[in-house]
Amino acid sequence: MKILFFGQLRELLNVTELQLDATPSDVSALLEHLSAQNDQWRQYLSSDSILVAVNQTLSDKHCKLNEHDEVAFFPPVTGG
Amino acid sequence: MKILFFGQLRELLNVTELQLDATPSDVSALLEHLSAQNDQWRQYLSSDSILVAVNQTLSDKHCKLNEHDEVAFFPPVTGG
Amino acid sequence: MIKSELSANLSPNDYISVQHDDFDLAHEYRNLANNSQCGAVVTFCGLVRDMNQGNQVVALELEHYPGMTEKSLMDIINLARQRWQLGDVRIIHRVGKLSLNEQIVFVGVSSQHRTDAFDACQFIMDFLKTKVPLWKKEQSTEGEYWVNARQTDQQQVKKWIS
Amino acid sequence: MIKSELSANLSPNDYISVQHDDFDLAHEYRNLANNSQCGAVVTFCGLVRDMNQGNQVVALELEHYPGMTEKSLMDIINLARQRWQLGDVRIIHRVGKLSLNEQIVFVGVSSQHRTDAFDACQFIMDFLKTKVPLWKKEQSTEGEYWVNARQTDQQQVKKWIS
Repeated sequence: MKILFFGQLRELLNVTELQLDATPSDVSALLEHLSAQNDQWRQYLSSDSILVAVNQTLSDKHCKLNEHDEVAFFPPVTGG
Repeated sequence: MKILFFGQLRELLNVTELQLDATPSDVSALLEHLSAQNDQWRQYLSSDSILVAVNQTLSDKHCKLNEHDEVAFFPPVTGG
Repeated sequence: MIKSELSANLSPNDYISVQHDDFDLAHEYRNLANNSQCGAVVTFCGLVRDMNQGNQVVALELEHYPGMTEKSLMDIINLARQRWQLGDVRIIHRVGKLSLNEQIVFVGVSSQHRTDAFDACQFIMDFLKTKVPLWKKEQSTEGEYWVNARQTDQQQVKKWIS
Repeated sequence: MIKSELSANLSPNDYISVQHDDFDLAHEYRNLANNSQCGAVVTFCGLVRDMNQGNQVVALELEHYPGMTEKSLMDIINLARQRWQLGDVRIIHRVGKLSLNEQIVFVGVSSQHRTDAFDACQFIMDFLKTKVPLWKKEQSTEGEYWVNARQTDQQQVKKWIS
């Protein structure tokens, strides 16, 4: 499973992309898995405003995940 | 008093501009004065959709008139 | 008196032109985008299209009321400036004979915020369509006729007034 | 599956580009005005402005999510085409480093009727502002910071959904 981070979240975590061998059942489980790394990750990933895209489509915490999914986390968008 | 006609009304009456020596008290009186010319004028000038501008400002039949006013009659506008 | 009230609310960069000649969108846009306080530029261009009210249009002729046309456009900019925070406003309307696909009208608005620019540009077009003394005569394959005013344009204006 | 449904609703002349290079409004407009059935062309240009959220902006850097950005823009055109009768739609969004007064984004819509073109152009910008994975980092005289999403942009989108 490929995990991507963008914008300020990418900077805070200091990670652009990571490959996960595990396959959490849904986005919530993935967030819990990532947050277990350390307290900073838990803090940054617990923000209510963080958005998630599964396979490049905006999604939510209940979205089921599969082995080859691409999951991205990012702050609210500010283009335009 | 200068009277102007535009668009289809100008074509129907076959008049672009006329100078009136009389000074009707308001637009209604002016319309009655012009309509008295002949039945065709009465017919064309009686249309509900005709607009009037007094001194280049959209106005209505109750607008008072003065000697040196410029009054224009025309159909609904269709620019843009 | 009315005149000075009006011009008080026009920006020195506002531009109104009623002209026979064609206009250049790029030139108009450059003037609007020139304002470093404005993050948004909205433009509208109206073109002679091939079908209108069921007829195959070949060309059209635009008649106007010289003087009042310009004054009405100024009044509309004035109204728009009372409602929205605008940078510059530019309006060009062509008159005379126009062929298929030719440009008829340009309205451009710059503003700090996009919603103001969008709303003001649409407002100006809605008022232009119903309040400015311009009349179209179309030449179609079915002959020559004066274009009828559309009820939907009247309704469009009422949305801003209510 | 989703892809084919989407492209089914895109016109062959629709154009989406996410690019570092600047764009030329005149070129985009020529493509939109090319359609003789369309009497109306509405364009929006977003520019880097000097003040934002109280800071004096010098430059900004735009980050995006390659692939998803383009897909999101296609989705938005698709949504717009379900609501309005549109001719062509063109969207360009720049990424990378941009200086003061540079162009950021272009949205252009042609249509038979002006209200469709205005509404669709504004709809696309409102959705772009809240749904497309792009992030601005501004360099101001006060330092470098990520731009905060604005509540008003969320409200703007809700107006289309309700």
